[in-house]
Amino acid sequence: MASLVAAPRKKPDAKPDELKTLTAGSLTRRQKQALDELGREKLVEMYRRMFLIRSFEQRCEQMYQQRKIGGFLHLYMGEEALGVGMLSAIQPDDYVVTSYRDHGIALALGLSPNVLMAELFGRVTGVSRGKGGSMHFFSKEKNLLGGHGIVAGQIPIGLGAAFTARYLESERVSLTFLGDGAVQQGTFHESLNMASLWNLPAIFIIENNQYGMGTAINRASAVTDFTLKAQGYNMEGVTVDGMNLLDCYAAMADAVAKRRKHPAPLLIEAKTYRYRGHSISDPATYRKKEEIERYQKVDPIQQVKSLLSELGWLSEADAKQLEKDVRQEVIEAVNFADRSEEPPLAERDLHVLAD
Amino acid sequence: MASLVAAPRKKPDAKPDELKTLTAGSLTRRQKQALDELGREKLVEMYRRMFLIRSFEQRCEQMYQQRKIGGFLHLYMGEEALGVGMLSAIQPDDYVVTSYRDHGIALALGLSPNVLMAELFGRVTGVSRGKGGSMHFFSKEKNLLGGHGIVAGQIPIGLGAAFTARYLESERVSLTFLGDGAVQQGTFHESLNMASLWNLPAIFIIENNQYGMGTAINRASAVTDFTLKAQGYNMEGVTVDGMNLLDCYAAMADAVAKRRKHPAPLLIEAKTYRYRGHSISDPATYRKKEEIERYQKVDPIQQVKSLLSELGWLSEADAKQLEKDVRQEVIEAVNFADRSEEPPLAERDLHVLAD
Amino acid sequence: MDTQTITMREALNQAMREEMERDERVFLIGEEVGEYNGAYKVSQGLLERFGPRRVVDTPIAEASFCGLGVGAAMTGLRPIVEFMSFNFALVAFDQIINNAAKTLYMSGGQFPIPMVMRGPGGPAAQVSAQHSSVLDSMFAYTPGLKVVVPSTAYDAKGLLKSAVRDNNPVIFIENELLYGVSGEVPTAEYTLPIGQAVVRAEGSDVTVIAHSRMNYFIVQALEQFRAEGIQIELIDPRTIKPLDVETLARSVAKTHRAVIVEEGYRFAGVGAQIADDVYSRCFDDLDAPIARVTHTENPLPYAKNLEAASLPGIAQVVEACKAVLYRL
Amino acid sequence: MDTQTITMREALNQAMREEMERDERVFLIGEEVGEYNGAYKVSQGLLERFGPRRVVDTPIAEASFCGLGVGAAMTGLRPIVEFMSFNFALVAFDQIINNAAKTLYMSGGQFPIPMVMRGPGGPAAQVSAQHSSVLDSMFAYTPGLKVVVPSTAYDAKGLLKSAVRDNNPVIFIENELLYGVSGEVPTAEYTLPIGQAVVRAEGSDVTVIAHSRMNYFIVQALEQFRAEGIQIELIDPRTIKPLDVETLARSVAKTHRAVIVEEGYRFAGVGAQIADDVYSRCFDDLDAPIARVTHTENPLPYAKNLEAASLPGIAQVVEACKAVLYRL
Ligand SMILES: Cc1ncc(C[n+]2csc(CCOP(=O)(O)OP(=O)(O)O)c2C)c(N)n1
Ligand SMILES: Cc1ncc(C[n+]2csc(CCOP(=O)(O)OP(=O)(O)O)c2C)c(N)n1
Ligand SMILES: [Mg+2]
Ligand SMILES: [Mg+2]
Repeated sequence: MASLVAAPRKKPDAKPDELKTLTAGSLTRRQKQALDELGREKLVEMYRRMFLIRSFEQRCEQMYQQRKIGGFLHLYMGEEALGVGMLSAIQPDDYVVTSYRDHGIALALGLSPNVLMAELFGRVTGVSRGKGGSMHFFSKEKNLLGGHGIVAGQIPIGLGAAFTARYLESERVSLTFLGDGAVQQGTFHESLNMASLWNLPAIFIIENNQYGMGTAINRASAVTDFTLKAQGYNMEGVTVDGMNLLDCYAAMADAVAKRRKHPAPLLIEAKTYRYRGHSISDPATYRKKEEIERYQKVDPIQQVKSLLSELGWLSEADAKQLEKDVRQEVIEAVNFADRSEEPPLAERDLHVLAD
Repeated sequence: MASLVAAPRKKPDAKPDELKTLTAGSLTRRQKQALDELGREKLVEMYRRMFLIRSFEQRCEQMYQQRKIGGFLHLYMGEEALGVGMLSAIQPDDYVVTSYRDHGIALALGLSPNVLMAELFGRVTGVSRGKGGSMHFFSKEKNLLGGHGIVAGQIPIGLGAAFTARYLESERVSLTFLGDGAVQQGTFHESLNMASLWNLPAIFIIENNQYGMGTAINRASAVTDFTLKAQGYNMEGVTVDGMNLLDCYAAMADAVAKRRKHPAPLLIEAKTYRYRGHSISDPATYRKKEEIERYQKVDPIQQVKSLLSELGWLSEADAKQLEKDVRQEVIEAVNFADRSEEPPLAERDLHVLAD
Repeated sequence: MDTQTITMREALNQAMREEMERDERVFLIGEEVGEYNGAYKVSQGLLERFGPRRVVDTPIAEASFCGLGVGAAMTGLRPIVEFMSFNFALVAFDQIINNAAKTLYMSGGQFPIPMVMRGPGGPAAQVSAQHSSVLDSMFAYTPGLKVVVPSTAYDAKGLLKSAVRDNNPVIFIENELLYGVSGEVPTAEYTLPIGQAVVRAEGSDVTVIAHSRMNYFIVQALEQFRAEGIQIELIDPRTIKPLDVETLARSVAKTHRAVIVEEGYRFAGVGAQIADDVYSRCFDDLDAPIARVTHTENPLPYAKNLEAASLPGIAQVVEACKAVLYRL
Repeated sequence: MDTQTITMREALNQAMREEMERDERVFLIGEEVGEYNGAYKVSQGLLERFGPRRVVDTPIAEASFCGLGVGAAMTGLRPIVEFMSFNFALVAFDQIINNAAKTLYMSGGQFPIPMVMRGPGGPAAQVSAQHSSVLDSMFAYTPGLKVVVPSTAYDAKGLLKSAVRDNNPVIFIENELLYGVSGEVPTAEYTLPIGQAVVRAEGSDVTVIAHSRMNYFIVQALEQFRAEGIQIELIDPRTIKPLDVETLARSVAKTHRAVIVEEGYRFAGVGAQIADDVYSRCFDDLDAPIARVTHTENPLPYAKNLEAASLPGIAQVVEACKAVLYRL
């Protein structure tokens, strides 16, 4: 009989959409405007954060091999533009929640690599006191509501944060990051409906890296363009190039600008790619070498680097220095984690219940 | 602050869509064709079943007052055209699953009022041996997979039946009836995606009676036209007048005709109305008298009755006789239930596990 | 002390009303809690008083509105999430167990979850298998949750107010069949500490431990025990977690015998833990093995006679008492 | 009898392969079971052998693909539903408890649910709170479900084959840390009856009852007990529900002492029920209260030292044995 493997009647884009890259010469109107909004200093800082994520995670891989990090380790590499671009467009008091793939989000929010590396080492100086680990970065200070391990389990939490924003008549917005695989889970549907029904300032960002573990989106979803779902919730939906820092920044800047005064939800699909396997234990044999190379050609970090130099905003020398500093910062983070204490055994019984 | 009550940006149809009724003179092409497909005998039988549902449930109300029936009692009255029309278009070996509002579905499938009334009385002769009650009519013989009490809990079961149909390379289809309120539940989203992803012969019928308990659809859903959700699953979606027997029949006839040979899912939204409260204990004060009257003007049973007489297919006299017979049949069902034994106490421990 | 005689329904309503008056951060969310005034009218009048911002009607989507509560609690609010009945909490189990119960711990203490999840639990009358789930043991099993199970109007009000002020996720399980039962309640404001059992009747022969409706129907039948010449000491834990083992042990040390009655199932039910605790604490005091009276091992059937035969009744409790007293 | 030495992973794989060969109605469905050959490679090669019709990769939607299994079982198939891990079964709880477990009963016996729900359960290594849930007591609490918890390759294969042939929903909980452990397995086909405990080591001092990984690590440490001069009788229930109380009671009648070890929590955990059963059956035999060794009362933390301090270890088991032997 006809097999049960995915056979969408409307075929998903057979030939992959060709990937664009940033060049000073061919910037869109909005991209130019983004440059003006950001200015040199901020763009360089954004570049630094992207580079920091990359260096931090490369070091994580080593540390995992050295058994300094245990458990699951899901790397963000390749998706740096998404986290940094979008989170550079929000305010410190906005809410953010994401999945277990949370390193990039945490660093993009400005958390210090020290407390994150310490968390990965399971030390009490970690951002979650060593109790959460890689999948569960939480920061009250940065309004990072986690780091969640159950696919799509974080979506209602983002909904709740948006509820609070509106309840308190604040102008805050809530950002919920989720994967393409999480879209198929029931809470996605339930939460988008409520966000729209109540006009909550909830922005749902699908980090569409095209795979849920080993499953390509067309084998998991009947539609490969997720914005098609938006109208089913009477919600606006936009697609953005998740490899492009300026586009990610602009999409979020525009989204929040509108929504602070006039709360309303939004569904953003950011097309991106993860360079590594699903987790460090996944060889990712389900992907072709060519596919990975296609994306590395438009590496989000390289794009920004070359744009910065084209613009004359960051010289070769300065770039070298910046990268050197970042690498040093990461080594410092490893040292910090190494020097830090394990949680005292008494911590085992702390925080089970609050006073 | 702006309240959190529903305020869809795209307002749900402010003035209710005017309700049409069947008249021999003004039948659509498809309605005429339906008449030909059905013929006099079958249409009269369908009328009989609709009338049977109505009479049966009116009697249920009495029996509930007399405490012969206990627990929850959700009546189908007003929705008879939907169940009878659609279930008259399928084959005996097709699968059907529905919610707790299952009396109409069971009778439309041809189950005898005797075993259903006996079930409501909690007798061992009941369709579920008195163990299920009003919400849990099951019939292996009719492929009725229940009668389910958890809103939207039956949707994955309908998906599973469609999976079997395809797995066995049969030409069966699976019909899943669900309410407008059930659409907001996660399993709706998950199941429609899988049905479409795998091209399963799963037909999902939203019995949109415009309320989930006391909540009008526009207070529960960000969209009031549920077919807007279909494209989000790469699925076909159709709306049908659930008060119109011929339309309900035609919609299902066309749906299954296509899908037996070429399995594919379908979302049908049938706009209907429940005459009574959510359950017998609900006074339904949230609905205006006028609203109920609007629908009673297009009563699904009256529509068919007058059509039949216009067509000269059922004389006043024959109609009277038919109705008399049906009422007698229902009285007989009550007597049957009364005469029947309670389940022996040993039944308590039976069917917990199968051998 | 001035008192009023009110139903448990009114007691719960007063508790929510007072706490919402007292703390702007408290809100009620759930199905039909607003315009419908609650499927069981527990939230009667709250929408009118507090408006749709603080009394929120939801779509049928328990997992997400329960998770919404977790997110709201993480960001400074104090949600009361109503499950129209706890049967429907099963679709929200992941949010309750993985998010509500574990977030404080996973975050290293950064995000407390001051949230009450409440609604009726347990069998009602002939509502059949899917609407009669008893889940208290599943919640009590889970670290990070408190589980409260009041059986009187007085306890319901005092404990619900404490639950709302508690900084932890509290599972507050009411009982539909007790909503209409009246009791004496102080007119003045009061709260009751979570985690304290109460002795409902003193006796020297056997300690009977029962919560929620099970305690209520035994209180109604105390005469029968006297008639049988059995002096029972009836204890209502009121809170399943934390469990007041002290009070239980003290009683068993006196009576040397215990009967545990619960509306839930036997296998790993709440009573299994109570028994384990009592055995450990009173091993040398016990003159007979502890007897448990529970829901029989079957989904609850619709038929009245089978339903009755499946649930604990006074006859079984008397039997159990006789058994531990070797009076059979 | 010819035997082969294979890992539990291979044993499970063989069981599914053989049952799928044997019965066309059996199919495997879950996340990554096909093209990826299973997140833990338990379904290695099954897609290749049986094709995408019978080895079905799903989206991440446990509630619905588990419910799909129920619907498929009601209509004549025999699904094996794989949860990538049982942690994710929490989003499918309603389908498991309200549909899989209750449908046969609610339908008056018309619709059996021959369905296996399997996958790894319990803590792995530093996967933190949300990925370390131990849910066996919740499933065992629910009438209509069977709960199987093998600890060896031999048991895993024999019991999984029986589970697939069983006409009831069977919760089959594997353990990630045991997948790679090898054991002797007959080369010839065999099945093992569900509901029979096994005595892993005979001894006269104390009966130690432990399942799944807890049993495994104690087997590895038998020497230590001897070194301590403690003759333990180690029993592996293998099945939590139905529970083989006979075998447990027989042993306790001999040793007069019992220690129950479980990876789950104490409150209303599986051990609470085992204790309740043993106390009821062996009240007069017991020379000491039963000791329980369990997961401590906290979500499982990531930090290695805290994780280790939260889970039962051999030291605590030895301690517990000494306690019941009054050798402390
Ligand atoms: C409910 C649930 N099911 C399964 C898993 C196992 N799992 C972890 S991540 C993952 C894939 C998620 O993919 P996606 O949502 O696209 O996020 P990505 O990892 O690509 O960032 C799966 C299946 C889980 N953690 N939770
Ligand atoms: C998961 C769940 N939540 C809540 C309920 C209580 N409940 C029973 S029916 C119902 C309304 C359902 O409305 P709809 O889906 O439109 O079906 P209708 O009753 O209108 O046919 C609710 C909230 C339930 N049974 N299950
Ligand atoms: Mg992905
Ligand atoms: Mg409805």
